[in-house]
Amino acid sequence: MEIFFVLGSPLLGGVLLSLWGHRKFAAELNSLMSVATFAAAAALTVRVISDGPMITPDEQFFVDPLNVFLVALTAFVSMTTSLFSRPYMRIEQAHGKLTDARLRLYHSMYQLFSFTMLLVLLTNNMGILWVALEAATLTTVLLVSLYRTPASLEAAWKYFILCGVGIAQALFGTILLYFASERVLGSGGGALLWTHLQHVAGSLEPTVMSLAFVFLLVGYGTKVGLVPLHNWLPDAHAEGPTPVSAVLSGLLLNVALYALIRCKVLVDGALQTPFAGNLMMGFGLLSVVVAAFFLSRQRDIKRMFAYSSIEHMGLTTFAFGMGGPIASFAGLLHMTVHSLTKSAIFFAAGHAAQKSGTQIMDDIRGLIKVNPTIGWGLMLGTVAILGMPPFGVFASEFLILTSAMRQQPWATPFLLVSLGVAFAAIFSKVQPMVFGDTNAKRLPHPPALVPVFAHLLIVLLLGLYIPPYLADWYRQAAKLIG
Amino acid sequence: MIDGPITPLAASLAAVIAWLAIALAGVMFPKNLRLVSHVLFPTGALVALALAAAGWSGLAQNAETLILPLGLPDLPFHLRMDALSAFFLLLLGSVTAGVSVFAAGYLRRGEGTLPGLQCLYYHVFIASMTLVLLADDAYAFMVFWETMALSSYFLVTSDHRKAEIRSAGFLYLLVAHVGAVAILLCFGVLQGGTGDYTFGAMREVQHTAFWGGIAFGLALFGFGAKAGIVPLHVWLPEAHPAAPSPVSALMSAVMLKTAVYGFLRVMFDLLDMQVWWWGVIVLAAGLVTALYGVVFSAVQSDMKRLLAYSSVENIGLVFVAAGLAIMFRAYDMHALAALALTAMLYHALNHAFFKSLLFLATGSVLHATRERALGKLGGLIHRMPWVAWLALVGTLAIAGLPPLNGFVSEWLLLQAFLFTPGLPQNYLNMLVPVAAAAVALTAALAGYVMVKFYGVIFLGQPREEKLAEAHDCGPWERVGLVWLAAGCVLLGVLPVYVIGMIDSVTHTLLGRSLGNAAQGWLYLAPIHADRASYGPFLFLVVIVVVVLLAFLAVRLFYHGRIRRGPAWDCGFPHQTARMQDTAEGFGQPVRQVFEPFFRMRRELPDPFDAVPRYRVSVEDHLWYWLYLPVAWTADKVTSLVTLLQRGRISVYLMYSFCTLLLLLLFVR
Amino acid sequence: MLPLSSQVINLLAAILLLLAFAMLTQRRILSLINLFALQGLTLALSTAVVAWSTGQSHLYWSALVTFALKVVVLPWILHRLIRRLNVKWDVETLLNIPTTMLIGIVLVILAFNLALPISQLAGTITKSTLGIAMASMLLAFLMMITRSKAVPQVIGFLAMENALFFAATSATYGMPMVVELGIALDVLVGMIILGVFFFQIRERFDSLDIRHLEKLKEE
Amino acid sequence: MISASGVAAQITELFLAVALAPLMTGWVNQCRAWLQNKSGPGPLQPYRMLGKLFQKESVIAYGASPLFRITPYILFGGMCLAAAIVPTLATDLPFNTAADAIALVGLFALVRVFISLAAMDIGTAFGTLGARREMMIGFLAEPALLMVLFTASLISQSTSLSITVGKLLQMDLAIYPSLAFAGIAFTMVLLAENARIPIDNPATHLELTMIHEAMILEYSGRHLALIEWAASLKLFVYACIGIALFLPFGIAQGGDSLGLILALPVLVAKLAVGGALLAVIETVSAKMRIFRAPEFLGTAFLLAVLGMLVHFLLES
Repeated sequence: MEIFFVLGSPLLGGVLLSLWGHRKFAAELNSLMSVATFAAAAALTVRVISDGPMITPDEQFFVDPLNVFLVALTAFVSMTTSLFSRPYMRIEQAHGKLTDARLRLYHSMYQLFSFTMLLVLLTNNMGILWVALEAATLTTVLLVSLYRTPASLEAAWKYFILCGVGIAQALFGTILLYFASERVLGSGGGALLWTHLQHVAGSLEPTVMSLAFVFLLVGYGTKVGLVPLHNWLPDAHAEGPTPVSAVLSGLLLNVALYALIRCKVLVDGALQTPFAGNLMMGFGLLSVVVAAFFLSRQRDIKRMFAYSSIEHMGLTTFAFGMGGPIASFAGLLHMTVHSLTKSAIFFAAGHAAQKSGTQIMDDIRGLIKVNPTIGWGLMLGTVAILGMPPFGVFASEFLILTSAMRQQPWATPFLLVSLGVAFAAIFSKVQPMVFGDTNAKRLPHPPALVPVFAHLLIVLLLGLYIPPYLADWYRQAAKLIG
Repeated sequence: MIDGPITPLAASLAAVIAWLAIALAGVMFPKNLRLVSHVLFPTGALVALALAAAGWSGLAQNAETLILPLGLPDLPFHLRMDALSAFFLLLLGSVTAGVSVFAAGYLRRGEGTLPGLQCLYYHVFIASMTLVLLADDAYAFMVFWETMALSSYFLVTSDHRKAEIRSAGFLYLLVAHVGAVAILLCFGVLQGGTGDYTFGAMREVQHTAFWGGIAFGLALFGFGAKAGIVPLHVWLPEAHPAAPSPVSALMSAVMLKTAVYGFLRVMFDLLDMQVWWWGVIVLAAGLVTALYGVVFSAVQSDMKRLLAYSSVENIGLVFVAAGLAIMFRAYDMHALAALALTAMLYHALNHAFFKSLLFLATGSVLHATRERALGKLGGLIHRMPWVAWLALVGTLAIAGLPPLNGFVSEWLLLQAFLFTPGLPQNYLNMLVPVAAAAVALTAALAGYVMVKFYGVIFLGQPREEKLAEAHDCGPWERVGLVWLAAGCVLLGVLPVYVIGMIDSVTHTLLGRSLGNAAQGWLYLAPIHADRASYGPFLFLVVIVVVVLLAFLAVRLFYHGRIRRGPAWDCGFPHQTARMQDTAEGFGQPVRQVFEPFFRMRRELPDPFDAVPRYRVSVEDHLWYWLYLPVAWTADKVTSLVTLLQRGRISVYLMYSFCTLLLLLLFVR
Repeated sequence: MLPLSSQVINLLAAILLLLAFAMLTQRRILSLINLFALQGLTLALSTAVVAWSTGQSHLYWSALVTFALKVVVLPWILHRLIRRLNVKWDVETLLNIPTTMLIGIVLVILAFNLALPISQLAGTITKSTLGIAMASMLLAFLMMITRSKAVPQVIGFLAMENALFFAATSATYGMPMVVELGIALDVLVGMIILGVFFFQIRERFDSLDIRHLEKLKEE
Repeated sequence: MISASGVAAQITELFLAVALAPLMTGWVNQCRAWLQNKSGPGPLQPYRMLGKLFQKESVIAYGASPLFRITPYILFGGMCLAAAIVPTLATDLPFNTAADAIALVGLFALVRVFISLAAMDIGTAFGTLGARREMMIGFLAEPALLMVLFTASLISQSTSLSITVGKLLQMDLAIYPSLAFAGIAFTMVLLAENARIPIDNPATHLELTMIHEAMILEYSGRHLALIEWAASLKLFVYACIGIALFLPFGIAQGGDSLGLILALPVLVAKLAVGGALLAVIETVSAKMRIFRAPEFLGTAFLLAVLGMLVHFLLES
């Protein structure tokens, strides 16, 4: 029942806002629908806590430990982001960057986007999962190109083509998956239902499954932003409106990775070899190293943090590829804390950019003087994303690195180097932005900083104390992933 | 949580909580200087005293553990207090007490960060250091370790409007972070694939020689980066001058010691093996660091940089002792290992006291004169007698002169060297005397450096007019300085008691302790009274008595007439204060003798110059041999990587196409 | 001796591959669109044949959808776009045609090799066509890489979609209906969005040459 | 462990040292005069000078701090302590347990630091110049001295001087190459530490070349007297160290008072010869430029370390 509320409210919101998206109260409505979504998700979570995993009668939707916390996370972040985007977009409008029509588009697409992502997470059907992910791409394409500037159009175009092609590979992978499963489960709708596949994974045809995984990896990997399929990511993050960058980094990448993990489980079941894991480890490590080196040349603040997203997604992929209870646990934890921290950073960075009227980091100076809260938000967020305790990112990195040291020692030098390089790059850029003297001006509307510090607070808590039920989900999910 | 009498561990935990409370109070009233400086900091000092007491009592008893309901789900924070932690807690508490009192008088309005925030960072800093010493699992250790680094970073950059201070802070945090990652990986090795990160579990793991070596290397790198082992010392001379003086005092006196603690913890407690050549490596690293530090501090012309380099030197000596201890232990010569270890711990303690004393003294000088450059100071002994005379104690102590504390640890160290002929390794027997010689040279150079430091700052004539209105430090500062100076003297005069404390540490780590062969508190005789003995108290008494006798005799048989007159100007009446020997001049012999150490650029005056000018700049070779190449390489790699993102969509499509094909072939 | 239906399907598959090559080498944009429509037609036909020969009723529907979408709607949209944007130019490729052909041959060989073991497993009457589907997908991919104008690139994208459809029908008798509808919807929406895009790109860069879209990059 | 005879020996030794030290200096100067074909002032000259200086009032520069005034006493006290540590007449000295060879070196360092600080106190160019040079000599000479003592300690397995001497006395008369090395090194250190040619010229009046004299340029009257006395004590103590380490025979073992009485003439004889040798060395060698001094002392340091290595190689 809750499931339908979770899916319904953003859908409804999308419809409503496509009508009234340009009105005065549109922003409030947007936030309202997101809050409703989150409330439904919370109810769903509570339900799951009380009586375990569930599945709808028609078997089309299901909730298990792996997706329940992602649903909660997605709903939460999209809620906070909508809260943040209320003043942010007002300021953008005041700066004359947006017309009413575009604002309407923005609001409705925002809702639809969160709908598609929740659909990806909740659906039981691998085909629908693909469809929803493609839809998510389409909505975000419109969001990225919102400003209609040449740069944003270019970014959106690249985003569309690259992800479209990628996702097409994923479709081929899905077809092969269906081809393999159909011979076990018989044709028809049942053959793509995860709940069924999961049980027969052992008897799926290995050769087909390995081939399928290659296509799925290339497909979904493009959306995760694994090097060398990542090229769309920095452009899209840098040119879209900040709330969109926040949800792209914080949610879309996670969701794509979620799809990839689902596939990995099946392939592992079929092959009984570390084939999939090795591929993921390779791509993950490559992404970490390359992204780390990309960081040091950046001039645009959002672009830089986009690369840092690639780095962290790579780390997470590496963790999942490594497998084992600790590593998978760490991977899930890292997904959570990264999406929270990174979106918080984007909020702060967005306001910082608005304050100094540019995204070029050399022109952003001394935030801590003009607006201490923004400055501290950015500083703390950066410190957190760089893996400094007591923030949660450190907890997951701790687990990943320490278990890598004994499971995959060959990888640790690369990780050591790239973490060092990333630290040097990001911190040397952020420090002068936060500290020092400045020449920034006031904003027409008060900035929204509650989301920033709410996120950072949660991340801080996760670094010091992980509530038992959350830990249980992580453990069960880790067991599921293997 | 605890029942019955308050255990030392509980007490120190309470101290931590109290500090955090103080920190929060500071945040509540960030602008209220009087509250912060006259209430919060003194309270913090009292808490520090309590912590020292807790450490003291913790030394006696055997290990005690506690588990906090925080941390990772399978890994709550484990705390444990054994003699080793207790000893370092004692160090931390006793030094911090002095520094906090000093800071109470030191804080001024309108200097960088708000006093409340400084109070926050400061107390979080010392609280996290305490927790580092108490941590008993890898996760807790790392969390507190990095919190320590972070809070000290904010302290260093508390005057963040200056660009060089920002860059110093950045360099510091970068090195600290890289080192921390290395330590983390070291713990990854130590847990031995069991997935259990408590130290208790790590102690049980049996390591192969290979993994043991890796763990050792990572530990040396990680903790060395924090302690400032050459070539990872570069952040030290940048960060210490940048920080406010009480902070530099704490960083150099206590924070470096936490690195020493971590190294000891790993090498003597967690790692189940010792190999003799590890000892050689540590010894060599220590020697290089010590010489490097002292030689560089001799040529500095900024008083805080000079002290920072001297910290590098002292840490080097500490690691020399550690190397000896590892060697001895590898050959199961536990009594001698205990001797070396005692020397090491004793020197750590001494350094904590005199280095913080000197840093605080420079702080007072800085406040009185707004000058850090040695070339613009001088003659302050007349203007600020308190600071000058207390600093003299620190100077003599750090120069390793009897009967003060610096000498005791050097004495123990040299004794340890004299025993090395026992080693069953001819190469080592040959190598060790050379090492002893290097240590002796370092000690002598330290004397040189300290004469320069003290003489140029406090003696002679003031080199600038403005020094005339320099004022002596206030009551709070005096209390702090006196406390630390008294510590120096007591540690020097009553070594038997101190060694009594250290014995419990060596006993827990090695199962053997030094004891004191010559009974009684008067004489210190580590192995046997015939072997060597030292009675600093007697030493002091005799000197004082003879001096007094001489004085009285002169007064008795002759007279005490004094006439004041001008100094002998050698027939050149126009001498000014500027014509005194400068700091650079004083460093010149060292520049001459140790030329190859430095990267020097001289501008010699031309005989025909109207205004002849002699300029010399001394730099660190390592920047050019190590760090710049690294940066250059990183830049090259970056520009290679950048080729991936040239903006051409067809090329991007090509990437994914090729990836696909490659993978397909890979599947075949 | 194969049954008639599978002979027909193989024939259609061959035609599909031929069309893929033709699109790869086609210079003129209008005929490119026509080729695309033709490919759609082939696809619909083969789907229908499969439906007829196997009696899978839902395949009729998907054949119908395919026909509607890929033979009628999309070509029509494309034609209108061409007319509205009056882009009558010839297509210029980044890679000269013979090289492209050679690469294409290599791809086909690779695809066949990959598909071989799988087709052995397939119990469908259309098993041998999976290789062709994969080949034409790779060819479409190649076409997207080599074209320097926006519209041909999109057509390549759609051709890839076709290939996937063909794979779905040939390897398995079509995906579940709900999935097929979803996919169709996505393709349609994507197409419309692209249409909107074309106009915006045009008004910003007054050209549809994607080589104008190379500003965002790392120095 | 403290015996009455020990205390007696200790006290006699101390007073003997304080009393004889100026005589030693005078004797060396007298020998130098003879070697230079002069008729010297006689070996008792230093006593007369001390007396004169004590009579005079002492003139102190305006900028002088209390440190400047207490330094002479500390110097004197430190040197007395040194004299008490070194076994000159008997090995059974209760004070030896309080300070061993390392402490002795530390004591010399303490004295050196104080006099350098005092020299910098006034803030004249020469004072600082002297202090700088003195410290340079110091940081080169101190390790060398330490190494010399280490060599002896390695042979005798003890850093306590009296025990070392006792061991050396008991050992049958064998040739110790290590000690030969150490002996040469020690002589060089002695020359440097006592402001002797070739490092420094005690008789010079040219400010630019002097080291020790430059430091005490500002002192006068009783302070100067104490410093001079301390200087001659230093020379005396060094000579005694050399004797104790390299030709220890004649030093009373344990607490026998007869040995004590016998030891005195032997010591005087040794000192006389030693002083004469010193004078010879000073006469035949020329003062070297200040920046040759590091090479000179570096050689000494090297020889001392070589001595230790030789000990490991040949004697253990």
